[in-house]
Amino acid sequence: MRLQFVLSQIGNGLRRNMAMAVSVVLVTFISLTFVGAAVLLQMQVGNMKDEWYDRVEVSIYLCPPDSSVPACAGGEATEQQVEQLQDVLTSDSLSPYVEEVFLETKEQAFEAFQERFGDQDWAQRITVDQMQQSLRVSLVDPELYQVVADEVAGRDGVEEVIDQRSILEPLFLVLNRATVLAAGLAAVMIVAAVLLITTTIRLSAMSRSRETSIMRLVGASNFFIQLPFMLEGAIAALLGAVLASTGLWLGVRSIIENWLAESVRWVNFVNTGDVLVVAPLLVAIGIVLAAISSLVSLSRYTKV
Amino acid sequence: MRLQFVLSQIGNGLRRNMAMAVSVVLVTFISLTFVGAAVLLQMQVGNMKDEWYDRVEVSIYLCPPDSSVPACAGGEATEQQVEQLQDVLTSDSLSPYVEEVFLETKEQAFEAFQERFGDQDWAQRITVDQMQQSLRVSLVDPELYQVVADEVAGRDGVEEVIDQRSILEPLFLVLNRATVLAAGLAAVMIVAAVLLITTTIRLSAMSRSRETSIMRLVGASNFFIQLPFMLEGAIAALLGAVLASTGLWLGVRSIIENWLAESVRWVNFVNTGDVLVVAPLLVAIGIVLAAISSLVSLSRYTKV
Amino acid sequence: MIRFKKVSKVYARGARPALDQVSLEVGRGEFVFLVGASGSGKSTFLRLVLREERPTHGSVFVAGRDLANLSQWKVPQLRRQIGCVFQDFRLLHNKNVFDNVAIALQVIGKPRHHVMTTVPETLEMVGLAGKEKRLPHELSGGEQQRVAIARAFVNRPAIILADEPTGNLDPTTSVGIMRLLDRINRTGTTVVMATHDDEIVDQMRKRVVELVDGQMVRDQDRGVYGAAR
Amino acid sequence: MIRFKKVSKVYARGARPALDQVSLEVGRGEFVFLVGASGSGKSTFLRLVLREERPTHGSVFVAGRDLANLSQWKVPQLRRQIGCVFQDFRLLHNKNVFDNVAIALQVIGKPRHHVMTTVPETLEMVGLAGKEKRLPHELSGGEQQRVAIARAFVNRPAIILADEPTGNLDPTTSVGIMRLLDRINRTGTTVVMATHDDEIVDQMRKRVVELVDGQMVRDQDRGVYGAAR
Ligand SMILES: Nc1ncnc2c1ncn2[C@@H]1O[C@H](COP(=O)(O)OP(=O)(O)OP(=O)(O)O)[C@@H](O)[C@H]1O
Ligand SMILES: Nc1ncnc2c1ncn2[C@@H]1O[C@H](COP(=O)(O)OP(=O)(O)OP(=O)(O)O)[C@@H](O)[C@H]1O
Ligand SMILES: [Mg+2]
Ligand SMILES: [Mg+2]
Repeated sequence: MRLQFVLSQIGNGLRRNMAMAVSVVLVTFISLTFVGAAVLLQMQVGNMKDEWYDRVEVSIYLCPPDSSVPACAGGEATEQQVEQLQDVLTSDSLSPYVEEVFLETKEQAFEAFQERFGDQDWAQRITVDQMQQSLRVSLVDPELYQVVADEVAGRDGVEEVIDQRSILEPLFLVLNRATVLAAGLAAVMIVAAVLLITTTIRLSAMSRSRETSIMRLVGASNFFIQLPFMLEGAIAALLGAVLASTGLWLGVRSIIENWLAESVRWVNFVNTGDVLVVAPLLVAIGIVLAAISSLVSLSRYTKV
Repeated sequence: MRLQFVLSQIGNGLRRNMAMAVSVVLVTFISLTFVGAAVLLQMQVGNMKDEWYDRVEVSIYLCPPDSSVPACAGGEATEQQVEQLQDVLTSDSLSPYVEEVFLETKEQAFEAFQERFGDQDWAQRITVDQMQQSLRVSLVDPELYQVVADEVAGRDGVEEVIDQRSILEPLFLVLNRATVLAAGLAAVMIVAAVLLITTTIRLSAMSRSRETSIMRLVGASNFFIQLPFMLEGAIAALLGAVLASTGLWLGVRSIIENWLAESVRWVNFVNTGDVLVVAPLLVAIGIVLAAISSLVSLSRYTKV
Repeated sequence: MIRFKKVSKVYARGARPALDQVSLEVGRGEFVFLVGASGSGKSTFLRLVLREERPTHGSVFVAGRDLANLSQWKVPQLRRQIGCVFQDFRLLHNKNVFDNVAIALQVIGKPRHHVMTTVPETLEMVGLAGKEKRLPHELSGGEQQRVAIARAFVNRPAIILADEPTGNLDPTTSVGIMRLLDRINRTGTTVVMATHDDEIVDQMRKRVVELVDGQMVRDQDRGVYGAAR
Repeated sequence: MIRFKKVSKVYARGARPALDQVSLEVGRGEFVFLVGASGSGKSTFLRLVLREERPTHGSVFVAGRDLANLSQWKVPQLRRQIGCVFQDFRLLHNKNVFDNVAIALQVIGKPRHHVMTTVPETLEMVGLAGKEKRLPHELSGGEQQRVAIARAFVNRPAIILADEPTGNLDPTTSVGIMRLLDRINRTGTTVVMATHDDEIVDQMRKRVVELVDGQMVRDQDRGVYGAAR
């Protein structure tokens, strides 16, 4: 009898404030979509760091024959100089930092070059000799790049030391800015959502104030009076969260899986599986929002 | 007396439904921001088309000495072949389509190459001889590329005919997809905004139904009763539009003018001036939204 | 002033009519009691005069105008000629006495100086001089009803409709309100008052119209409440 | 059943008290009329019993419990022992007669079969058998008040509070309602009724408590309305 009564109350409330309930759903939907997008962007950043920071190396470019850099005044790096450098990198003082050292020959460099630019017309006229030898050093801790660079830079036969990480920084910068933007939009929308749920509950309470006052008069408990309002808010927020999860899933599927991941193969993109990880979080946030809003508005509008 | 009365009514209404008014402002803010972003993205696309479609040319690459393309089996394009091609392009049959023909020599190609890749290490070892001659044809109507291509392709000394526009297509694709995304979010948010303004007005009308019924009783005209509600909605929508314009202005300033435009110099980006053009549009949309919502809700909730 | 020609009003489909073929004429300056049991259609009668409802059959004329031909946007004009008083006073709780009365002039766009002179005059007349700054809950029920009457009368309407104006008041206070309405009636204003209060009706000896289940069963000059019982 | 010990109630700071040092005891099964002019504090008295308001001074005991010590979440329990009837009926417009009465049992979690037997029984008692499916607006005022009384009485409370229950009703209908309340009183239920209706008070000859400006000026067994005038 009681459950049925509460359910009919909720149905009444939602029907009576239809426009309001729909707008709560939509606003929760959008705000949680941004929350989800921010989380997915950070997952993407994490993915890429995991993958690339492990693979990225310090490249020690060795002097080519005709370099204009002063350190290479002595002409092309000799085999002896290369061996000396390898010794330094594997010496006791550096070996704790260095994981692996690997010499990229001109031929290997040419292959990598052709792989990247091979479809361009002019690349076909580049010769192996125009390429450059380099030592590729992978580090135990990529953050400690400077130790290795200080030790190696300026030695004979070294033209330039480059930390590949620095090439990736602008990309991470863009991704991080996008995260901030999404999080900012999410914050604004969440404020709007909380205000909205608060107002929905309040509106619902106002439009049913007669019922409520009569129920109070005949001795209904506070909890019993407030439950339908709270559930109304929670249902709307939940629907919003489900929509947001669906939206993100579809977005990731169409934009990333079916498009970006097809054309840009060298990045490990987030996928719909990650969305399924984020979805419960969104649902939880939605419910927490509804609960907070309920507490705020109900204590004010339906007191005994 | 009347104006003052209406103003005090509006003040009362906004104060009483503070949470609601704030959420209308926020939701209108976000929805109009997306509208603005969509418009700016399309302006950007327009900008780039205007600028680039005028400049882009059909490039007729002439055979280099060592080409693997069958059409170039005869070795490097001779001067005579080049002259013949120029004659074809300026002949009566093609001249209506062709605006200008210009021969890019190897030296000029090298210069352009160095300008683009000069800061890369390997580019310094590319020689002038590795570059390629080409005829650059600018068209009267860039859409009629095929006419020229059909006439020229396969002639002696022609290695390949390339329409530069096709290089830009992926970029426009990305921008257009971003526009669709922004417009989609804008649409959802506008629906939410309309529902919200409707409900705000309705809530306002409900919470003042005593006043309203008394005013009706003493003979206040419909317009006089409804005006404060309409103005409330309009003020909230207006504030949202102003916030959206400010947000876009700050966004364009910090993201585009201070960052993208600094690092990517070859694109003619939209700027804060364009935001000022979009702003009145946003304000107009906000006011139209409010007006529609008012009509819908007031006819239902404050009838005589 | 008010003329009903065979007026019927049915609210919901199938329900019995709230008013049934009522024909009645109230002249300028008359004082009419509308009596009858609960649900007999007294409030419906008054709502028809105010054009808050439209008759299902028949026609209603107020101040010479056929309300059936009155377009929606002219209804406010009609209401400015009619003052209303209710059992529950219908005052604005957050406005003081002066503002509660002044609102009737403000919403019809009267200039400030007109408001400033007319409102105190009317408050004086209903016996509330000096209480302009009080809020409604700082007044007794009788005083609140006087504010409501002042609001109804402040722009000198041709007609005053009162729906059980003494329903919430004790007998002593009720007599005071009736004296006030009588005094307003003597200024030439038509007064139609719906009431249950037999003592008052018997005491005033005005024209009495009795409704039973929506039908007019009695129209008696200088009548009493219970004559038809 | 109800005991007031020097109870005062001041609503707004500085205003005169709505109740002023009222001491009163109402025994089990008594019938008490609370009379007094508008604003004399009758409704305030009833609100204190219901604990809708708390006294500024003094203490209120209801059914043996000191309301000052009653924690907020036990208030519903208190209210289940008190039935309320008001001038404006306070029915739910969109629910039929049966549901309007049943709600009083549903919200306190009574099982379905209990509701199904008790509600018709009570409706029978108040004389509404056969009208279970009607909506409130399909009933006369007197019948609506009977529904309200049925709702107040359906879970057999120890006390019934009635705030001007006949204020909206014509004299004939009022008498019917008074008979019903008297019958309920005879089942052993304490009834406290605030009213202006002198005829009814004079006719019933029950205990009469009169308030003037919040002070109790009379407590008379088998009293009449106007004795103190
Ligand atoms: N808005 C409405 N919708 C449907 N029925 C209505 C409405 N208003 C009144 N009625 C019905 O019309 C009939 C007459 O109602 P009315 O309010 O005119 O009576 P009354 O004489 O004013 O009664 P009371 O003395 O209780 O005020 C009643 O049966 C009532 O139920
Ligand atoms: N919620 C409130 N806030 C402030 N003052 C109030 C409130 N309720 C009542 N009062 C004041 O308390 C006094 C007593 O009011 P109460 O409603 O108890 O009188 P009453 O005897 O029931 O009158 P009536 O016959 O008009 O119902 C009045 O002066 C009233 O203005
Ligand atoms: Mg009535
Ligand atoms: Mg009272």
